[in-house]
Amino acid sequence: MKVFLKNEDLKKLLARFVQEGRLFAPVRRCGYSGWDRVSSVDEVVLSREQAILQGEEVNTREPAKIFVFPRSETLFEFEGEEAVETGEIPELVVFGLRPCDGRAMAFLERFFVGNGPEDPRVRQRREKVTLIGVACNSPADSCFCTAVGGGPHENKGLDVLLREVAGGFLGEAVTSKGEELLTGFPEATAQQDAEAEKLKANAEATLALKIDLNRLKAALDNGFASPIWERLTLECVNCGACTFLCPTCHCFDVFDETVRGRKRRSRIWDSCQFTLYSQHASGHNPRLNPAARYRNRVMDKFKYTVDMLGEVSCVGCGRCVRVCPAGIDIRVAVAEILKEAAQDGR
Amino acid sequence: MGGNPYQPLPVRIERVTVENEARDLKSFDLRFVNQGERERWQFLPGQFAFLSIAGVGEAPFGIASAPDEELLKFTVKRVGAFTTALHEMEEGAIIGLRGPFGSAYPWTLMQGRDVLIVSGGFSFTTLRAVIVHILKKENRPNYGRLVVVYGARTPGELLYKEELRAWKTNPELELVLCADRVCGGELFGFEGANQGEGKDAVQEGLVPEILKGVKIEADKAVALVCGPPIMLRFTHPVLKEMGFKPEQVFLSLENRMKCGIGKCGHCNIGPKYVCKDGPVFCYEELLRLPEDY
Amino acid sequence: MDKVARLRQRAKELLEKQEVVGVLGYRASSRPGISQVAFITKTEEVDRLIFDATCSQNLANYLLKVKDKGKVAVVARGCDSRSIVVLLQEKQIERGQVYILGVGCEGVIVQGEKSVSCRSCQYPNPVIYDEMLGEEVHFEPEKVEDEFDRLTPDERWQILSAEVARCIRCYACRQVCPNCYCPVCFVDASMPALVGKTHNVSDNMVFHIMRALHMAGRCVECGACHRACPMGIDLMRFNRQVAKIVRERFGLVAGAKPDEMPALTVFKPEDPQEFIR
Amino acid sequence: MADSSGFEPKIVAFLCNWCSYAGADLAGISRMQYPPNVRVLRVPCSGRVDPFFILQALQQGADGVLISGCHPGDCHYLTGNYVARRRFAVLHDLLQFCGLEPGRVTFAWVSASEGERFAQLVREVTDRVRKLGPNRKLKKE
Repeated sequence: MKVFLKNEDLKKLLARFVQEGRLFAPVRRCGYSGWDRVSSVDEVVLSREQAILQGEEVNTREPAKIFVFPRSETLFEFEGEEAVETGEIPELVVFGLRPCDGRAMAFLERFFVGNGPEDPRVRQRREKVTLIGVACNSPADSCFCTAVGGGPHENKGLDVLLREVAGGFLGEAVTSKGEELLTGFPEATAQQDAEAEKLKANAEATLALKIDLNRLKAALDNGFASPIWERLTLECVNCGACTFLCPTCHCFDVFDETVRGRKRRSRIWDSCQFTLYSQHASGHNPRLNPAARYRNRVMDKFKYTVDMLGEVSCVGCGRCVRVCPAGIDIRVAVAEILKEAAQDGR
Repeated sequence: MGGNPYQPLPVRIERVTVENEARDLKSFDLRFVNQGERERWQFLPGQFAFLSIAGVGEAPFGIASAPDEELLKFTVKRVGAFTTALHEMEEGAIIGLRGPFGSAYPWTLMQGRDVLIVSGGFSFTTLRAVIVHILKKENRPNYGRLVVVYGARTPGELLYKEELRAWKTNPELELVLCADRVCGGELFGFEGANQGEGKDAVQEGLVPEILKGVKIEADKAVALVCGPPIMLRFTHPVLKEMGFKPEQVFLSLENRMKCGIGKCGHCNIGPKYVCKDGPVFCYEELLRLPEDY
Repeated sequence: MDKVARLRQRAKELLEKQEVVGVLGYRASSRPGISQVAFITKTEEVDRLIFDATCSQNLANYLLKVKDKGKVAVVARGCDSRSIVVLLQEKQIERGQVYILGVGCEGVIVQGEKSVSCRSCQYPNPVIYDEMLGEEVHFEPEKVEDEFDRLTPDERWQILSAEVARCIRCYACRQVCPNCYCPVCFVDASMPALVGKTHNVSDNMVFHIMRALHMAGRCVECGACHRACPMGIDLMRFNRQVAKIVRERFGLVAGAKPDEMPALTVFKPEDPQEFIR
Repeated sequence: MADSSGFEPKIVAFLCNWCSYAGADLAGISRMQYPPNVRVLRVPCSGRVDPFFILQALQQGADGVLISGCHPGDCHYLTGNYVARRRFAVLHDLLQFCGLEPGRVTFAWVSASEGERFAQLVREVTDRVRKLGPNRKLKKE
């Protein structure tokens, strides 16, 4: 089902959600864009391509995962010893996330809900959010979604994918929720469809990096004890920026606190880069050495989730490359791992 | 265990017993506040659960009681913020419990075989559950010899001393106790403690050393091992000498855990989560995992 | 011979004569306008060393990571050298462990803009060094007058709360700071848990105020934390204010003079106390 | 003399054991009247007061904080209050810069013999905080 929405049609559609106070979209804030509740539809930047020309980053700094796995959420408030679930999960509409974030949402849903015991909060949040993605026509130099099996116009994990063409957007419904949203709009013409395909081809052309994921998995399978990790991680300061802003990082800590007599248990983001992340109660810490922690992150993205779920959990959004204070680029790390594995004949 | 896996159920502390001389190990016997919860809460020895106190914290502990004992027993060492708060709790207090989580010891594989238990320090909790479960009248015939080698730093640090004394005179199992230092200290009723002759003695020596003195046919046996990393490192070669192949040795691992259902990521060893794929691992499987624990 | 060539040549000589086990400096990264820290131990790699306006990390922070490998050479600008002085004063490193290659600095440029601390920098040249690469740099520091101070208390609190509300507690600001070398930070302490770790404006504000207080008399205003923050929070507003307070009240500047100990570790009987009843 | 809204501020006071706590004790023994809004915490020395205690008090619901120690020169530990004075100076100026109302956090030197002065100090601090109204700025939700 492919439809065409003129800019005003899209604006009217979004305005309906704004009235209901349900729309979240990228809003420009001090040098980058972040997610925020939209109070008036004029705040929404419809044409991201124009914004990018004016120096806006291709993607929001904070990933769209915050809508299914927020930075921190209260799990329970305690009345006496009774743990009461709190926080009514609102119905939200998210406009403007990119295909890489869409693919990450699919991964998170599969990890939290479709893999062993189910996490009820993530399931509810995903059910109650409608994801309207916008395809990338001009990816950034730090993006590499095609290298890890994604693409600038991919619609996996989204409810609706919009592809910016002349005068409006080509709308593609992915789920039933998406179809509901796009009913009543005119069918897209073959000419508009061709234009979108051309834009997609151009975008893919700029994403030149190729990663042989199978060879990388093989290299990592027996690259655990390789000296490369020490060399790769001298610059790493073990902060949590790359993991917190990674759309597929799912680690969390459970934190109990008493605030003026009110007891609550919350879930907050945690990072395998922090020292205390794997510290046992006995004081033993298997990953005290910073290189072991960076190894754990690269292994998790390109090996452990392949062993667990059969798919790489890096979507190539490039955020970790853009935000690393030490300038570490995971693509360079991957290339060196492959090169070293080739030399050792592994 | 349906509903919200993070939701703790209220349990009441029926009995608190101080287990060691240093008084930093206490056992808590818990009863469900709500009727019918105990019946729904089925588990096997080797599994663990999360104890929690509202507004203070939550932590995972091995279940020390056998599946059909009325009260759930947990032995807790006072180490951090949560365990200190728990140690200050009196009998009658209400805390939170959620679980059971993780895999149990390989009960099917153990059918009809001799069971060798090797334990050091306060990790004896889930192995106590195993012993009590095997010693039950209906279960005992399903297993061959039950040989237990259990050691601690001093006799005062041994857990469940009354039960140990009872087991010393119980013909159904062979209990070998040891301590790094025995002479000169309080013997806690294990009188006969001379240099290892008396059956009720506490021999002086480290667990791996004492284990060498045990005679057992490895190919008919299964070994359950649980203790601090240093003890494990010296126990594996001894087991190998005794003829145990890695597939016959099972370990219960300790890791930092926050969820218990394989989501929060803290307890990973390579691609495996200790809380979901463990905590009991076959040694052969551990050898295939990265040395990351 | 310009600075970079001199740096590479001296690095080669130091390594060849085994005076140092490695040279801590900067190298280009995989992306334009961004530099990475380099620890060069082989003479054939010295040509990767660079020095320009993209070098944004404070190398004193990395000294703590490599100091036990033996004597180390380190490239030091004004602020880096002052951080090294603070680390020396706080006994984190010994003077003999470090061979300081001093270099004058015209300021760090990030996305085409020189950060505020560099524009008003009073110490572009290193305060201590074993050797100076190229001549000293002299420029008139900008008088950065900021209308923030003239706002009302409520407005200031509003602005700072909005900034700090964006903090995702990734602790990049702490991890890139040479002064933050505590094994367990007060934020991670659990006995008792001092600061809440949830997304709470009050907790975030307490974290940033406390971190700024721990910087009193120690922060050299290098701006590394400001540049490291992925959420673009204006951290220098806290640190510059604390440095200003220490300057005005006690006449001390962090790491400016090796023999002047950090402000809060010393006192004078006649310290100002007009604010005390 | 509560104001119209009947708001009674909660004030946390960190009193050094050797001087200010003794001064407060003297005020009590001498039956001096002063508002009951103050919750006193005894600390070994004003130097023991970590800025964190003050912030956490405000977070957990205090409307005002009073920190009082020995006069410079009288410190039982000789330099406790000197070191504290510099720390308090930086904290006081930084909180004011951040926008906390002046008068929320009060520093004082009260010796063991100044019972009357302590009572007067508490009266002033209570009035001032009452006029400022409930603390919203650092209060943790």
